[in-house]
Amino acid sequence: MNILRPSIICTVAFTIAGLLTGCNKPSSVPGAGDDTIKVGEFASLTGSEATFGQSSHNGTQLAVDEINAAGGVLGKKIQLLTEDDQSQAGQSATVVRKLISSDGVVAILGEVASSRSLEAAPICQQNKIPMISPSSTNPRVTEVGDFIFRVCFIDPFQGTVMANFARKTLKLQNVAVLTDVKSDYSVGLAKFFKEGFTTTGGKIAAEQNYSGGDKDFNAQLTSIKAANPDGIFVPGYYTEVGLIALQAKQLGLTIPIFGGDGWESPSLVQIGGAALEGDYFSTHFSPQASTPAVQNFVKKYEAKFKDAPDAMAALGYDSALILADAIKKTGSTDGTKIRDALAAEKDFPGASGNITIDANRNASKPAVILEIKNGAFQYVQTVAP
Amino acid sequence: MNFRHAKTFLLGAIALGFLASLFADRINPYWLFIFYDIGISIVMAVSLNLINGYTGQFSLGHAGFMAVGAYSSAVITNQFGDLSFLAANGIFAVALLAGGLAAALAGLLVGIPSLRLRGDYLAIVTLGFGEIIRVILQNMDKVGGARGLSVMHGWTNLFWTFGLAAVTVYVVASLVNSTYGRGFIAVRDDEVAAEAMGINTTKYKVTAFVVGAFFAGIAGGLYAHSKQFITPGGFGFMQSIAFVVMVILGGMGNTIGVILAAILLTLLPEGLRMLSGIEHLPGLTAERPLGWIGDTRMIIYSLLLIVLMLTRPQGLFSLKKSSVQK
Amino acid sequence: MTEFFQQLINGLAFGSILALIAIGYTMVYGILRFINFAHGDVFMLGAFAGFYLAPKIATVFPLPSIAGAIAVLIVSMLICAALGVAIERLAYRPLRKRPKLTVLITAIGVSLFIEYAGQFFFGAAPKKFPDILPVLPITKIGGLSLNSNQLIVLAVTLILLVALRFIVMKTKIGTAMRAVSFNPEAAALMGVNTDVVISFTFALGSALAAAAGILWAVNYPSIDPLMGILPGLKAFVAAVLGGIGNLPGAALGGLIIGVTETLVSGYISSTYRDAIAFAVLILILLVRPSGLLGKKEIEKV
Amino acid sequence: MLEIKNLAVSYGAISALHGISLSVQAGNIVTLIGSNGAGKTTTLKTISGLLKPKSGEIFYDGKNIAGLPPHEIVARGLSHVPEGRMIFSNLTVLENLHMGAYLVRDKKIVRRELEFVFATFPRLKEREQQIAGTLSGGEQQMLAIGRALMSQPKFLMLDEPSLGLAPLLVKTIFEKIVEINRERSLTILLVEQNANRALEISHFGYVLETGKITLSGDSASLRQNPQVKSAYLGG
Amino acid sequence: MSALLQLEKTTIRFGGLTAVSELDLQIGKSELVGLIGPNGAGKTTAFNLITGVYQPTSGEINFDGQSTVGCKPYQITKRGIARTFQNIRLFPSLTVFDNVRAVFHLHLRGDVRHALWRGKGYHAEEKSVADRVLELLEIFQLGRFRDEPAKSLSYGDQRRLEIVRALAAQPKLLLLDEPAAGMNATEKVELTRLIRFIKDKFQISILLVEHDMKLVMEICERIAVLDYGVKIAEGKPDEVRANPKVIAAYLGD
Repeated sequence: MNILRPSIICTVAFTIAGLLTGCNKPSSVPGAGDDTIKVGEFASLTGSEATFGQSSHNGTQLAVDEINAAGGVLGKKIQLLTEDDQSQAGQSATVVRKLISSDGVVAILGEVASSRSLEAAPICQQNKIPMISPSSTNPRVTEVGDFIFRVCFIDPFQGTVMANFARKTLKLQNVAVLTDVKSDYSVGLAKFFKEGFTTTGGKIAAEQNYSGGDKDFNAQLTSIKAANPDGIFVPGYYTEVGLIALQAKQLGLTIPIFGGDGWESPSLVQIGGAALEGDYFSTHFSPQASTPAVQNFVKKYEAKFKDAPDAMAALGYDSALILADAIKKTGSTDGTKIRDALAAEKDFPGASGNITIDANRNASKPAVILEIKNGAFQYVQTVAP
Repeated sequence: MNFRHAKTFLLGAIALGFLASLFADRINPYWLFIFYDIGISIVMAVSLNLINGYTGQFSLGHAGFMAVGAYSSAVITNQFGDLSFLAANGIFAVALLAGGLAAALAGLLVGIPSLRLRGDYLAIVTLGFGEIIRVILQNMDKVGGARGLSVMHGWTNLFWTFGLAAVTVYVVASLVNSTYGRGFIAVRDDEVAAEAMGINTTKYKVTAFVVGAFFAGIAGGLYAHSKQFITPGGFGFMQSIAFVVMVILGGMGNTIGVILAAILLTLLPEGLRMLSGIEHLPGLTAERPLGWIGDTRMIIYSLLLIVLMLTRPQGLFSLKKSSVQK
Repeated sequence: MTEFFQQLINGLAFGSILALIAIGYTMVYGILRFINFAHGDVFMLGAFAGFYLAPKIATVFPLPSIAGAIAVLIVSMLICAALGVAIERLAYRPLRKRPKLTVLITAIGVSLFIEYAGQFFFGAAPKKFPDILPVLPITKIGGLSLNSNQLIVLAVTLILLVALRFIVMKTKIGTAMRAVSFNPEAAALMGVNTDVVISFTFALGSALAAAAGILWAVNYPSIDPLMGILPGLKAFVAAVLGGIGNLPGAALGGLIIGVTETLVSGYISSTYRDAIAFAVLILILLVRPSGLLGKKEIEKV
Repeated sequence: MLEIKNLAVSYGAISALHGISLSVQAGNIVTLIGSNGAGKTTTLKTISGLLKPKSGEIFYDGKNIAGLPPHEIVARGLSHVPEGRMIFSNLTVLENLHMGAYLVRDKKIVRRELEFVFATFPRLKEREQQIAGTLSGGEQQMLAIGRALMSQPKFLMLDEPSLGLAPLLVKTIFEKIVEINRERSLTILLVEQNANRALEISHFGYVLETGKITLSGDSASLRQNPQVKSAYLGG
Repeated sequence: MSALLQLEKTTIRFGGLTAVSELDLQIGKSELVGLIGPNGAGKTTAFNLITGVYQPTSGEINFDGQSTVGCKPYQITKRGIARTFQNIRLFPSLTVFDNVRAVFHLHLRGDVRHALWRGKGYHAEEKSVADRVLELLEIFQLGRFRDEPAKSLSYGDQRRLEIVRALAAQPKLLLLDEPAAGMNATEKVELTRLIRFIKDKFQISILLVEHDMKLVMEICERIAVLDYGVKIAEGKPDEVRANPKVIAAYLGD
């Protein structure tokens, strides 16, 4: 008799489905007739990457609150619908479909992790809903189609920036690379750094790997020490970098460690402490930068969340701001029109620097290199794209 | 119900799936893809039930087989560009089959230690195999490594998901409900006695693993062509455990219960999501009175799981009669 | 050679923490025959207990200090012991007579609950674990960098293992634990209150997990609500490797996993580090199907 | 000493005992005979608290002990040697005996009891440090009885002490039971398949059939009862 | 006449312990042989050697003219040796009917493909299996329990079902391991009748391990006595009963 059941279940399911399609039709005209403009956000609010997802979400929420406090866009308030994808593969496709087809959002913001952005991007593209990723740096994300944007720079740019910095400013010859193989971001950034570093005559002395979530890096660091490099490139997230720096110092490794924007977070120095002194990383903005956009953001974020913002928060904030700006400019909530407006954004003053959307829908903006000095981030130099 | 008509039901279910797929574009895509998830969960849970429920071998690596199927089929279909309706479905069928076979091969590999190991030891080894598969994929640059693999074609549809779910149920139920298949349950009930009664326990255990893995591979293919993007991290041991939960909540060795549990557990998080999205409640004017559910959705989910097990430990849908039906 | 010894010390320090967690798995398994999936999360709670307690304890014993560190350790152990007992009573005891798989699912539920609730209440971002131990300068012996934390981890683990062995082998409740693990019904007929013994086992296992959590946090001072998953999984592997239900086996398994992982990722490739523990496990189980020290259960036919 | 009134026990929906009543006088050996599945073991397990009764009362020394947990019942002086012996095969013989004295706090008493057990079963003394699992079946049975004696019981329940033992050993075990009963004036409730032997050494007997007491009387008369003879004595 | 089963100097050691030592034993066609001895004498071990659960350390076991050494239990069962267990080992969650049916896979012509395709041949075969199972159950008065799970049967019925299940393998030799354990006098009389009936109706050989001397003496044609793994006596029931070695080791006075 259990053969019979699936067919019954199918029948019932399809009946329900039929009903659902009926119910959902009215809202499928994006944002129309309402006094709000619905914007969807998908983020890893729980699960293994929740710390990044929550930061990014905080930034986004801050921007939306700010916009609404200033009277909203096109005379309407922005309603931010946030869905959690639990840092799980497969979930972002589901939630983005829900946001688009059940909630009828006009645009999508998200995700931090490139793999989850890549899952959602084809859906947004098919539905002609613009999607802005705050901080997915993998080049493939925006290659999905002309509705997919991002407000961060991409791995090849950042990789090259750090390679040049290591070669020219730090004058390094032999560098070890310690990659988080679980993270697409880390793997991508490592790849472009290695390319950049070797083409300028540097040598990769050792390559070691870890998995995000690891806490013990002694084995890798001991091997790195044995290879005797003059610097270590760690294209990872701050969640591990602090511990890596600590353990490196404990093993007697005194060479500089440097990495990318994944480092940027107040927790980095809290955990790594003195072990990080004299280390470098590239990122989007310097909190000391005097631009009003940056100052305004840092002040408001600290007031609201009682914590200093990290890069993910700044990018989340910018993704919402630039979307609102595009909607304002085009005067419409139509997906295609928003897309066109986004593609035309130039020198938009964001918390993560001035953003210009290039032909490939990536943010073209300068990278800032910071040094960790006396437990704070010190500005070193700006590298234009 | 007389099992004699099994084949009729199978064909009926497939035909129905086909009919439904013709109307797919009238279904809200969000729900449509949830149906795909349900179909995939059914294939996974029912095939795992053959290993865990009927044969009594405790496998914690089912998502690993799914990964093998997902990657194999995706690598095949990614070789092709846009195809006509018929060609696309033809290629898809071949790719799914290939994914299933690749996973079955992996199942054979895992099945071999099952000959020597029992209970928790077997469980941890299957878990280990699942993790090893994940780590290998993570380091295979050809399929994108940790960066994941984009699957070009979204060929999964209602016909394939529910047709294959029906086939899985048919195969597992047919296997078990035959004189030959009573051997599976005999192995579960008492391995020593089964061996003494002339049942080649080795063959049965390996068969269960191979058949179970085959369908997990097919489910992987369906998954890959529904999500269109796969990463090794999506097939970790927490995923395997999610399927084990379905089997146990449905009642070990109870196919109907397991199907219902697969549906329930796929819908539950979405249901909580919907609740939190309700904007107005009668009598309340607050904008999202249930918004807190959104923040605590997974806490509620895990609490529900505990409460369900405490109140219905024999499985949610276990029937009074023996869990093994005639 | 220096590098090798350095790696060996790294591996032993890492492995001894795994051993402490593995013992909790093995003790619960020995007595109830089920895998307490939430054990890794109790380990996490141990570290967080230390995190929230340290400022309070600092008002009595200034931190960092040895007395303060011991106080943090003991109080966290007590808190987690109570938590372990509570988990057993609420989630596992009602299912005592049910198939072990049912309890396993409940344990998974408890594990998810602790993880999600942890993310909700503690926040997902990693926190800096306070310095509770005075940091000694790094000693160098012939190129070897000996860091005081690693040595302390080794020493504390050793002390706890000896204490545990004494409790299990020499005390009355220890004998009762062994009796209950062999046959709860017969133990009850001897006048043993099995519920008390089971609670005690959970208390002991959870206290060790808490100690592991504190040692871990001292050594790797970044804690987050999901920090228990990976060490929990590896400790579980270690427990099975040593022969689940066998206390020295769990300790041995922890050390083996720690050392092999470190050596293989140091010398062969760190790429496959996560897979190594499992590969070692599968190889050993194929040769010894009941683990290294596990007794082969000859089934009476 | 022990008085059971209308005791009913069930396993889920299946009823195992439908209201039995029996009493055991101090100093007596009382035997409970009946076919397999009649409820003999269930009766003992319910008295010792391993099973919870559905209804009915168990009076021991005038107090109702029905439904108390096993450890409290042991504390009152009832000891149960379970079917299949259930010794702790992972512990040594000595540790097994010490487990028997789990509730005895006075070390002196433990030592005294230990001497008595060793005197009764000299074989156990020889094997003091041996892991109990390596003992032979007969020795294990001795250990099980010795272990039960360590708790200083006033009332001893024995479940099938002769099960699976060779005829030679069965004889020894029964002799020891009589010896213990006489020397320690211990009240004994005996469940036995070997009805012949059991009735030989006991003072009083009950016949249990599918959860009901069908016959009772002093052992001598039961042995003469034609019904008992044909059903249980193979006469 | 060549014996159906022949053990020649069969020995098995576990670590240092010799559980069965140089055992010689023969069972002829349609013969009913008893194997007795004190606990731990090696009777069940001998059973496990014959059925392939253990492999002999040295010595030979021949069944029906061929060695069984190195064969797995299921292969030996296929060749015609079926057994029951000291502590009943049914398939507890399967019904009475299915307990017996599971064994019938030995006599199936089709395999997995058959079960999956469910063609005409499959249904015909399943029908004939069902008929044969029911016939067997009826012979042993278990027909009315056919749809009950085996675990819900009474002790005596479970014992009987285990024997029926063994017979479903259509053995030439049936091994019964303490079938009377836990039975009262009436049930033992019943069992005696049942064993005789099986031997006559199915024309098979039976090897019986049993403690109940009355039962063993009554039905066995020949008895072998084991003590500490060594055969100390063999012969007709009366000879064995009178053997002083047997009295000393086992029977007592």
